[in-house]
Amino acid sequence: MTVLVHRETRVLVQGITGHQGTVHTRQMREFGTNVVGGVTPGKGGSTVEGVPVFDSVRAAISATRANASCIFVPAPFAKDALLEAVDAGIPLSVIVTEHIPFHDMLVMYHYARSQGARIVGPNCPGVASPGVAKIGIIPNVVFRPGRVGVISRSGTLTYEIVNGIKEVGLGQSTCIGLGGDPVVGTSFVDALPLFQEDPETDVLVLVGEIGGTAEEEAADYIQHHFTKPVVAYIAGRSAPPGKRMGHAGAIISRGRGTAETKLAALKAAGAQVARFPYEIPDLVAAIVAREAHR
Amino acid sequence: MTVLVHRETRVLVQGITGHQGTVHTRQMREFGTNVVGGVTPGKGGSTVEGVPVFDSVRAAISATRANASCIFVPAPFAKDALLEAVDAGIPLSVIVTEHIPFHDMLVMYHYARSQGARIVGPNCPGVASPGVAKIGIIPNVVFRPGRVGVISRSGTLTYEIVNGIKEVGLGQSTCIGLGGDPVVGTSFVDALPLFQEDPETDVLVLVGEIGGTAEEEAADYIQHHFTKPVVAYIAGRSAPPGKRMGHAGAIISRGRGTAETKLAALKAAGAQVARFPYEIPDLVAAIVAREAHR
Amino acid sequence: MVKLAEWRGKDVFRKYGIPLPKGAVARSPEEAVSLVRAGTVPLPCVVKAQVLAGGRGKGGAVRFATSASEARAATEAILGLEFKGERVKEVLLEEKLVLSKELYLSLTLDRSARLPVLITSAKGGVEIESVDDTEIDRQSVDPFPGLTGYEKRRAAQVLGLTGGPAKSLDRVLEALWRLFLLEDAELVEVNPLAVVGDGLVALDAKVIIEDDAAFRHPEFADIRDDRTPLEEIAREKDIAFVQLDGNIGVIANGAGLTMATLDVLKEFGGDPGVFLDLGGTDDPQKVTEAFLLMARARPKAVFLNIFGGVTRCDTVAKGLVEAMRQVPAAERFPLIARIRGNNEKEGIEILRAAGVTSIPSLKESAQAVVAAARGPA
Amino acid sequence: MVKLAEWRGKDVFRKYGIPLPKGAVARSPEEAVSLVRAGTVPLPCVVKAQVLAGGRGKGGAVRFATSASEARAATEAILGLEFKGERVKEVLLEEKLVLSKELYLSLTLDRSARLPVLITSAKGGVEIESVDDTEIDRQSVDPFPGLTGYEKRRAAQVLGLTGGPAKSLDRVLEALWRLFLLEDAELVEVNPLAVVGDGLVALDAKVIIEDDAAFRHPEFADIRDDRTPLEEIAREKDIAFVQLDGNIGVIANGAGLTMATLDVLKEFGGDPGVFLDLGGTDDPQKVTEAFLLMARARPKAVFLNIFGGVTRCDTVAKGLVEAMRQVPAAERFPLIARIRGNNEKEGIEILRAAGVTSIPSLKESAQAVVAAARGPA
Repeated sequence: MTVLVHRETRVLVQGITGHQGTVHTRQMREFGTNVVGGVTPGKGGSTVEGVPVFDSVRAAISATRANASCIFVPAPFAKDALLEAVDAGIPLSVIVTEHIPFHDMLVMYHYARSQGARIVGPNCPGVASPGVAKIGIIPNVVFRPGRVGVISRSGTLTYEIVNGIKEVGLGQSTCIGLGGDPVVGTSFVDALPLFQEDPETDVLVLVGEIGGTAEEEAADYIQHHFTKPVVAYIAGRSAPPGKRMGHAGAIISRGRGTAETKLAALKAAGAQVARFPYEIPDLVAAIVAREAHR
Repeated sequence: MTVLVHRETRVLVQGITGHQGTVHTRQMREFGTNVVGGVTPGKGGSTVEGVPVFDSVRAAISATRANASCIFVPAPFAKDALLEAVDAGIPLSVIVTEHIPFHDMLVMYHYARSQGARIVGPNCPGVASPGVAKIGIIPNVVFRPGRVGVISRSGTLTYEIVNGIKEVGLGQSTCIGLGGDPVVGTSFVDALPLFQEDPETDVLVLVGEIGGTAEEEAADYIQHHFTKPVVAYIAGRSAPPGKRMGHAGAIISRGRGTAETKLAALKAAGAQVARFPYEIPDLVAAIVAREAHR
Repeated sequence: MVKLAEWRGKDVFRKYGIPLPKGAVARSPEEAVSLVRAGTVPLPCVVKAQVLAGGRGKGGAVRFATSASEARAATEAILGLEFKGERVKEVLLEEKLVLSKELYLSLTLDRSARLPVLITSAKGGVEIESVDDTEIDRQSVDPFPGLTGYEKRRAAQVLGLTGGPAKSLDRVLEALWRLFLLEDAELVEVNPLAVVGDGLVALDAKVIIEDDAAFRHPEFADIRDDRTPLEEIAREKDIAFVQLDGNIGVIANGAGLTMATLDVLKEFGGDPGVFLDLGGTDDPQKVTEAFLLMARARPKAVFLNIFGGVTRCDTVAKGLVEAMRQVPAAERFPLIARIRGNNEKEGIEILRAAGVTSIPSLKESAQAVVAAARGPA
Repeated sequence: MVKLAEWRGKDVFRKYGIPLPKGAVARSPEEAVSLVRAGTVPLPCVVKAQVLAGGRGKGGAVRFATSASEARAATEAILGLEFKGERVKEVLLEEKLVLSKELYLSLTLDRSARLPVLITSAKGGVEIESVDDTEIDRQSVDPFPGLTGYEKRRAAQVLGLTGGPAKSLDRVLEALWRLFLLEDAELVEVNPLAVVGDGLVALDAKVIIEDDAAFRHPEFADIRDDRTPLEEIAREKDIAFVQLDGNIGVIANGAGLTMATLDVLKEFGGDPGVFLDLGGTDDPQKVTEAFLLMARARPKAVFLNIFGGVTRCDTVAKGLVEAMRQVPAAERFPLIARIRGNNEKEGIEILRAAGVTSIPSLKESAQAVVAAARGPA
C-alpha cells in the first residue's frame, strides 16, 4: 500500500512517440515502473523503448490492461487525450503537459470527477513511490525508499527538497507533485487524506507557493484531520506583489494567498515551518529522531 | 424504510403557485406528506395552502430544511428549476412537468448524477408510500398500505393498476411512476435494486410500455439480481407500428422494443406476465396467497 | 416529431457549414428549367422528389438530367407522383457529383445510455436498417465535453478515411454535433455522405426536430409533417389525436391507458381507429373540443376510458355532456363510458343525469363498445 | 495574461452584443475633433486615456467635453500623459450618458472551487477592492450546465434590478458568460455597469485573455501588455523572463525554485532584479539565448541555480558555456553556479572546463552571489 501508485500499476504513456514521452518512458522503466504501452494516434503498431504503441487508449487497454496514464501530449490536444483516457476507464491520469488553458482543465477536471477518475496535474512532475512505481518526470536520482511523504505544488523545487531528504539519510514513501496551475486535478486537500491513511508514511513534507489559497485549505485540513507530523515550506515569501514569477499559480492578488497568510495558517495547524528549502531535511530528521525515541 | 420517501422526507414544491402546484400541494398534504415549502421566484413571502413560498430553493432550504423537491414548473423553465434544486443540495427531485426537451433532460440527468442527486421523471406521476409520504400527483384514493411494490413507465394506467390492487384487498409498499419520456432520471434498472432491498416489499408489479429497451434491461436485472416475485404488464401490444400513441416513449422503431421482445424477456426472467391490466391484481393476489402458505 | 424535407434539412446543414452539392428547389417544370438555365443547378443534375418517406430511388422519384429539357421532363414526371400517400409538391435539383465512396453518419439519442450516439458505417447509400450490425459503429457522446477528437478519429477509422476526407470529416462531425444540440434534433442523418475528390459532401439530409423543443424553434412552426387534416386541427388545439383505419373511437387519458385500452378492445374483436389522449387537463372546455373532434372522425362507437388524476372525472363528464349537446343528431354515435379515480362519484352522477351509464369494469365496458360498433344484431 | 485596453475590451463586448455607449478611439486631437463633428461621438462626451492601470479618474486621465473644441483640448491634455509608467497613446471618446445606478459585474476563476465565479455588487463605479466583502456576492458557475436562470435571478436581486433592467441583465450575463468561455478569458469585468433609462450599459470593459489559450486567439497576438523591451523579446523567444529593480540576475528552472532562490538571496541581503525561468528545456541553444538576454539586462552578478529534471545539467552547462563565449568582454559579470540533479556530473565537468565552479550548497552559493554583486570589498 502506497499512495496513488502500487505494485499493480500498469502505466500507459499518451504521447509516447514525442521526445519527452520517449525520454520519460525510459526513465520510468528504469525506476521500476511497469510501463505497458503507449498511445499516439497514427503510430499504432510501432514500439518505443520496447513498449508497444497503440492508436487509441481503448486499444491499448484491451491489449495491456493498463490502469493509469501519463500524458505528455501537447497542450492543444491534452484535453482530448484526458477525455479519451477517462472514457476508456483509466482511473488515474498524470498530466505532465504544461500550458493547458484553464478553461480546458475545468472541463477535464469536472468530467473526470463525474466519471470517478482522478487527475494529477497538469503541468506537474507526477507521482513516485521509490521501489514501487513512478508516473511522471521526477528525476530518479533524488529518491530512496523511506517513510517521508512529500506533496508539492512546485516542480524543480520538489526535486531539490526530495533530494535533500535523501542526503540526510532518509527516504520517501510517496512524492506527489501536484502542479501549480490555476486548476489542478488533485490539490493538497485531496492528497492529504491519502497520506493520512498510508501506513508507509510517518512524516509529511508540504511544499507550497504564494498565490491561491490551497495552502490555507491544507492547513485547515491538517488542523482537523491530519495526525502525522508536517513540515511545511512556502516559496515566494519575498516575491514582489503583482508580478508573476513563472506561472499563473504565483500571482499575488488582493492581499490573499500571501506567504504570510499561508505560513500563519500552517503554523496554527501545528506544522513546523521551514524558512528555506535547505532547512526542510533537518526538520524532518529531527522529527524522525524524536518519534524513534517515543 | 420505504423506497425513496420516508418519514423524514420534507418536500418543497417548485412552481407551487401554479394551478397544478397548488392542487397537488393540497393532495400531497392530505396524503400525509410533510410539504414544508414552495418556490416561485417573485412570490416569496406568500403562502399557498398554508405552506410558505420562497423566492429560491436555497432560501427555502435555509428556512425549512427541505430534502426533496416536487417540480411543476413549465417545461421551458424546468431545467433551471432542477439545476437550482441540485445546486442547493436537494438529493431527490420528482419532476411532474411534461414536454421537457430531451436535450434539456440530458443535461439535467448527467448534472444531477455528477452531484449525487436523483431525479424521478420527468413527465411522471411520482412516488408514493401509503402511510408515509407522496411526492407527485398519483390520486390518493388508489392507495392503501400494504406490501406490493409498483414501478411503471405509465401515468394513468398506473393509477388503474394500483387501484386494482387495492380492490382485491391488498395494499402497496411504494409505487414509483418513472415517466415515459425518452430520457428518465430513474429507470426500471435504477428502481429495481431499491425494491429488492426494501423490507416492506414482498411482490413487485412492473408496468411497461412498447418502445425503448428499458423493459428488456429490467428483465436482465430481474433474472440476475432480483429475488422477489414479479408480475409484469406491457401496454401497447396491439399498437400499430410506427405511430406514436401519445408520447415519445411509445414509438416502435426498427423492430426492437416491441411488446413481444419485452414480454419474452420478462417471462424468461421468471416474471408472471399479465395480458391485460385487469389480470394484474389477481396474479398478485395468487402470489401473496401462495407465499403465505409456504 | 418535426421531420424536415431534404431541402429544408439541407438549408439547416448549410447554416452549420456542412458541404452540399449545388442545387435548388423547384415547384414547377418551368422553375426547374430556369434554375438550370441560370446555372443555379449545374448539369448533369439529379431531380429528387421532396417527400418524407424513404426508398425514393426505387419509386421513380429520383431521376437524372443532362439538359434543361431533361430537367423539365424529370420534374414533370415527379411532381404529382404520390408517394406512400404523400403527394409530391417540390423537387430538389442538384448537381450530379462524381463520388468515390458512400458513407453513413447520424446522431440520435440512445435512451438506455441516456446519451447521444454517433452512428457511422462505411456502407452508406442504402437504408441503414439493411446494413449488417457488424458494419455499424456506435459511439456514445457525452454532452458535457461534447464530441471529442478521439471519437472523431474512431469515426474516420470506421469510415476508412485519411488525409483530406478525414479532415473534412472532422468539420462535418463538429457541425453535425452543433446542429444536433442547437436545433434540438432527435435525429440528424447523412446518407450518403459522399467522398468527392479530396473532401466530403452530404448528398442527403435527414433532420428531425423534437416536438417538445418546438417552442425554441418557431422557424419550423409551418411544418405539417404527415398528419391527417383532423390530426392537424388537434395539434393546433394541443390535443393528442391519432387517426388510423378502424371504427371505434377511444378517448382516454395517458398514453399507457390509451394503449392498454386498445389492447383490450382488440382482444374482444374490436377495431379501434381513432385515439384521443386527454392527457392531464382539468378544463371542461378542452374536453368538449376533444370530443367534438372525435365526432368529426365519424366513429361507429366511442369508448371513454378515464382514470381521474390530474384530469378529474367530473371535469371530463361536464365537458362530455356539453359536447353531446353540440353534436348534430346525424353525427351522434353510441358512447360507452368508464370513469374511475379522482371525483369519480361526481363524474358518474353528471353522466347519469345526461343518460350515460359508467361501467366500472374495463373488460365489460370494452365488450360493450365492441358490440355497439358492430351495430344492432 | 493578455490584458485588453478598454476600447479593445469593448470591441469584444460588442461582438457578444453587450450594450455600450456610442464612441470611438482617437490617437490625436484632430481625430477627436473629426469624430465629434461626424457625430460618431455624440456630445456631451467623456474622453478617457487608454491605459491598463486602474484609477484613471484621479489622475486627470478622464475628462469631459461638451463641444468639439473641448474634446480637442481634453484629448490634447490626456495624450502624452504618463500613467504608472505607461505613456498614453490612445483616448476613447464616448457619449456621456445619464445614469441612475452604477453596478459591478465580473466573471473569473475560483481556483479553490475549480469553478468560474460570478461576482456582483450593487456598489459599482469604485474599485471593487475598496468595497466591503458583505456588499459583494459570489456565485460559482458550473461549466456543464453553464450560467443558469436562478443564478441570473440572484444577480438581479443582489443588484436591486427588476423589470427592464433585470431583463437587460439576463442578456448581459448570458453574453458575458459566452465571452468568458469562448474567448478563454481569465477575467471579464464591467465596472461600472450602468442603469440607463430602462436598460443597462457597460461603461467600462476589462477583459484579460489567458496566456495559455493564446494559440486559440491569434487576433490578440499583437497585444504587448506592460512588458519591458527585454521582457518582450523574451516572450517572443518563449522564455519566462521578469525584470524588476535589483542588481542580481537569477537563472533557475521552475517557478518554485526561482522563488525559493529569491527568498534565499533576500535573506542574505541580496537584491535580485531579473528572473529567468528556463522551465523544462533540453535544447542548449535555448539556454544560450536565455543567458544572452540576461546579459543584456546588465546584472551585477548572476546566480545559476538549476536542479536537473527535464532540463538536464549538461544541457544547461553547454548552453551557458556557449553564451559566455558570445558575451562581449565589457558586459561580462560574475557568475555563481549551482547545478544538481539529472546529469549533474557531466554538467559540473563542462562548467569546470570553462572555469566555473558549481557550489553544491544553496546557502553557500547564495552567499557567494550576494558578495559578488556587492563588488570587490
